[in-house]
Amino acid sequence: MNKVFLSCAEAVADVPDGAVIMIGGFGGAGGMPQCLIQALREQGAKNLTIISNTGGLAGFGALSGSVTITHNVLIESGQVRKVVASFPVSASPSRPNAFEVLYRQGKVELELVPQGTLAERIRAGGAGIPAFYTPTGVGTAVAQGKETRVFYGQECVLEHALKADYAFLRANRADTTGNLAYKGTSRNFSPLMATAARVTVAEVDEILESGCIDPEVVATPGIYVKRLVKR
Amino acid sequence: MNKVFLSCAEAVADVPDGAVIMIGGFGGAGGMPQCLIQALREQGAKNLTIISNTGGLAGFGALSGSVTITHNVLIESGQVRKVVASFPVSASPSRPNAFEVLYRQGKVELELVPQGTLAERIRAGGAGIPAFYTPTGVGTAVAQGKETRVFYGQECVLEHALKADYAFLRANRADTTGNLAYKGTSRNFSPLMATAARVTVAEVDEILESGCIDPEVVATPGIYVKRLVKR
Amino acid sequence: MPERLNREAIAMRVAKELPDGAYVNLGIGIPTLVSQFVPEGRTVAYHSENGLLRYGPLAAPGQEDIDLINAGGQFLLPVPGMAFFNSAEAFAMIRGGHIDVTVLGAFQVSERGDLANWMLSSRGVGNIGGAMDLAAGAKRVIVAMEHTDPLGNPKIVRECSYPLTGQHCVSLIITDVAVIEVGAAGLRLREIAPGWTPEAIQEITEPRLAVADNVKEITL
Amino acid sequence: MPERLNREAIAMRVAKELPDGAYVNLGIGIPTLVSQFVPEGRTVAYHSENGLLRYGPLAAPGQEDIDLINAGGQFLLPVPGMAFFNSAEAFAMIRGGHIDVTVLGAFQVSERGDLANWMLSSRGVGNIGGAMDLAAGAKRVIVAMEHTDPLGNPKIVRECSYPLTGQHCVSLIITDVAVIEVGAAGLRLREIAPGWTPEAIQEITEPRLAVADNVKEITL
Repeated sequence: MNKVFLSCAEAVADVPDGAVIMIGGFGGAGGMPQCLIQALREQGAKNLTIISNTGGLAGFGALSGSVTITHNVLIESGQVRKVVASFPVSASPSRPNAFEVLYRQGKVELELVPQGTLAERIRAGGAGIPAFYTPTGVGTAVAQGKETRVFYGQECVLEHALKADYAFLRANRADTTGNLAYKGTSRNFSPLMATAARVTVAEVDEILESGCIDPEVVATPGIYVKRLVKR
Repeated sequence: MNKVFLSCAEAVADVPDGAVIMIGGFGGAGGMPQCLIQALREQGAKNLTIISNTGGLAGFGALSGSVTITHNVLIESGQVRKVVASFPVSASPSRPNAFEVLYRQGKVELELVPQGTLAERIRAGGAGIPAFYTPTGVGTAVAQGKETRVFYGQECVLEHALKADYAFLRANRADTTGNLAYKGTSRNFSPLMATAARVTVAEVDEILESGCIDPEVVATPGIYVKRLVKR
Repeated sequence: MPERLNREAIAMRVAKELPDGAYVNLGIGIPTLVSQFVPEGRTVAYHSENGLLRYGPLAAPGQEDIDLINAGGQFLLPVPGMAFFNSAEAFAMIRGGHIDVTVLGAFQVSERGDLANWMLSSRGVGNIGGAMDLAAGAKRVIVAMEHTDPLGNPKIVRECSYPLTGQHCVSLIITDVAVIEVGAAGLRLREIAPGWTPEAIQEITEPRLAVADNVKEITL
Repeated sequence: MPERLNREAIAMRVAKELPDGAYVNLGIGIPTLVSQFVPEGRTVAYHSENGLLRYGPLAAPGQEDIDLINAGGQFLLPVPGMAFFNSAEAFAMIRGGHIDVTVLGAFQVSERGDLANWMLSSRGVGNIGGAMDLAAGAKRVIVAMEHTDPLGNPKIVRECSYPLTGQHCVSLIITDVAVIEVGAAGLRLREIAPGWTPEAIQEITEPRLAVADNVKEITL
């Protein structure tokens, strides 16, 4: 059961038009699967749904002088039909990202989700929990049209699990069984997305022999990872 | 904000009669807060509700010749009114544990919960999720009287969060900010229970200076831990 | 009556059902024996619901570590590629459909694949442990058991009389005399132990068994 | 008109609200400035919703590490006692009521403590990020903002006209001219900036302010 792919191109080759893809990372360079995204841009699949914390930002958390490739490039190229995110647009209205421009033109849809609800819905998708109640968002636009219910005196809204065809992640290192370890704040959504996709693809700095990651540090056990590629 | 207590007796001194207490560990020696349990037995609080994987077993996962103190001793001493567990009785009917004996006498109540539902209900309690749907247990005794609902063609049962007044855990090591690290399979329920109790008390092998646990290995961040005691 | 397979032989037959690369959870009893019989050339990763993925063989006396046990409380040896996690994560793997196969013991299995394995009605109280989660969540549930109970009563029944662990969850039943598939149309006898006939197996089975065209002898 | 406090001064006043040992999440903008003004002798642990508990000051140019940022995308320095975790865990801390105080910016706050801080209606699309979770989950929500918008309109209003972040969630409003408590009976003016009168503050505040008996000057 070899999980190691030799190139990002090979690892994303079978992504079909219409696929639902989770993309890890918080927004900036840390945790962003830049090589897989670039490969998917070149591969050209269309009508994609992207589930990610942001709608694709260019300069978030960027080192000065560096360029981070994010799903922004997939939106620019017109490959994306729908975005599910908590932070879809740039912080500054005067510098709209590709998502905002296309959204205003009606060329891309948005499902806006509070960040904690987004994380929990992805976790639920991976954990076989079809739906849960949360107090987040009650009385706001994100609860419109959703079922609400009072528990212990607190009004809550019913939220449903999110799943995907693919998850693209960046981790710090992997072993050949697919175990992943992350670094610092670059963990964020990736371990959750790894559980919620049919095919999880991890772009990593190093692929080590089985047993070279401390079993206490593994944040994504190999059961969730189908493909590994060294960036 | 000193979290370090000098003795288990001091760390459990304020447990009132009627308290709801989560007890970590899977059943045997690993992860079982043996010193805190012993201290609670001596402290004498009554009418307790114990939430734990088992109903208190004596010899589970025991090294030959060793004795493991479990909440079995609190049940024997009549301090427990109710047990919430997935594995309440001994594997062998011919050697009933204290729980089974008292249960047959009507002296202790049982809420029997599938193990994964127990873990998820405790996690939900700590994560502010009041209730969730799960396919586990549908059509069985544990779903009786509970609301069910079909999601994506699969019947699911609504389960509610569990919370507690205290959580008693054993971890491998702590730092003075309350960060905890566990060893191997002794992690199990403890990181979940740490999040779901008003007062979490950890019995640890070592208390280190802040910064002496790799931040990637911390499985219970210090925000969840109120009291530390070296065993 | 012809001979029945012993527990090890049942486990050997089960082991052939585990595909290369599968993630597998083994229940207590006969299922625990399965890991030692996996055919050469196949790598199977074992999951234990107390928070462990991949583990080695049982530890011999003197090698035990209280921090490395399986869900049955047995001491294990470490193995490269292990990962540890908490119980919520362990059951997320099960409930989320990430476990390819679970092998469970049973008191009874119904013709619709209902499973009863957590409580003998006579005891009045029992242990569920992870069985209901495994029954509901694993992609494939294989039951490994004796074909009849100690009194000779069928354990494969029309309706379970013992409390259920899960509904319509069992895919395959491997006993000491037969391999039986559970399908939408009911039970189908696929393999029989040496010396047994389909008729003899039907006699100790409550629901009607359809006999597969290519029914064959169990080989190990 | 008398002078207003600058952003740093607002942050200094907010800092006095953070008790020793508190776990605190700071939003983007003025709230981010709060950490540098915590009174001596108090230890506050900061939480960042991208998966971090406890962090040091901002990293200077040349010290940046892409794997150590806050939720605003700023680079941080490490500090002893840090812990890293995933986003579900980060929000379990928030939603589960483990964060003692969050300090957030706002476009508007209503007299019932409704908060609007995620979208200017004119833009038509906006970022929620972690704000709704913090509004619903933190034990105490403090708003730090200018008292009026750039056009001089009150930001403390009877009903928010901008889309809501949360209902009845704000406990305390700290602006460049006042400290105002949100209670069941409405808003209560507790402190005023030097040179200001309760009347002058009422004039730039839409709902009626009750004036505390012991109303006093803001000190930093």
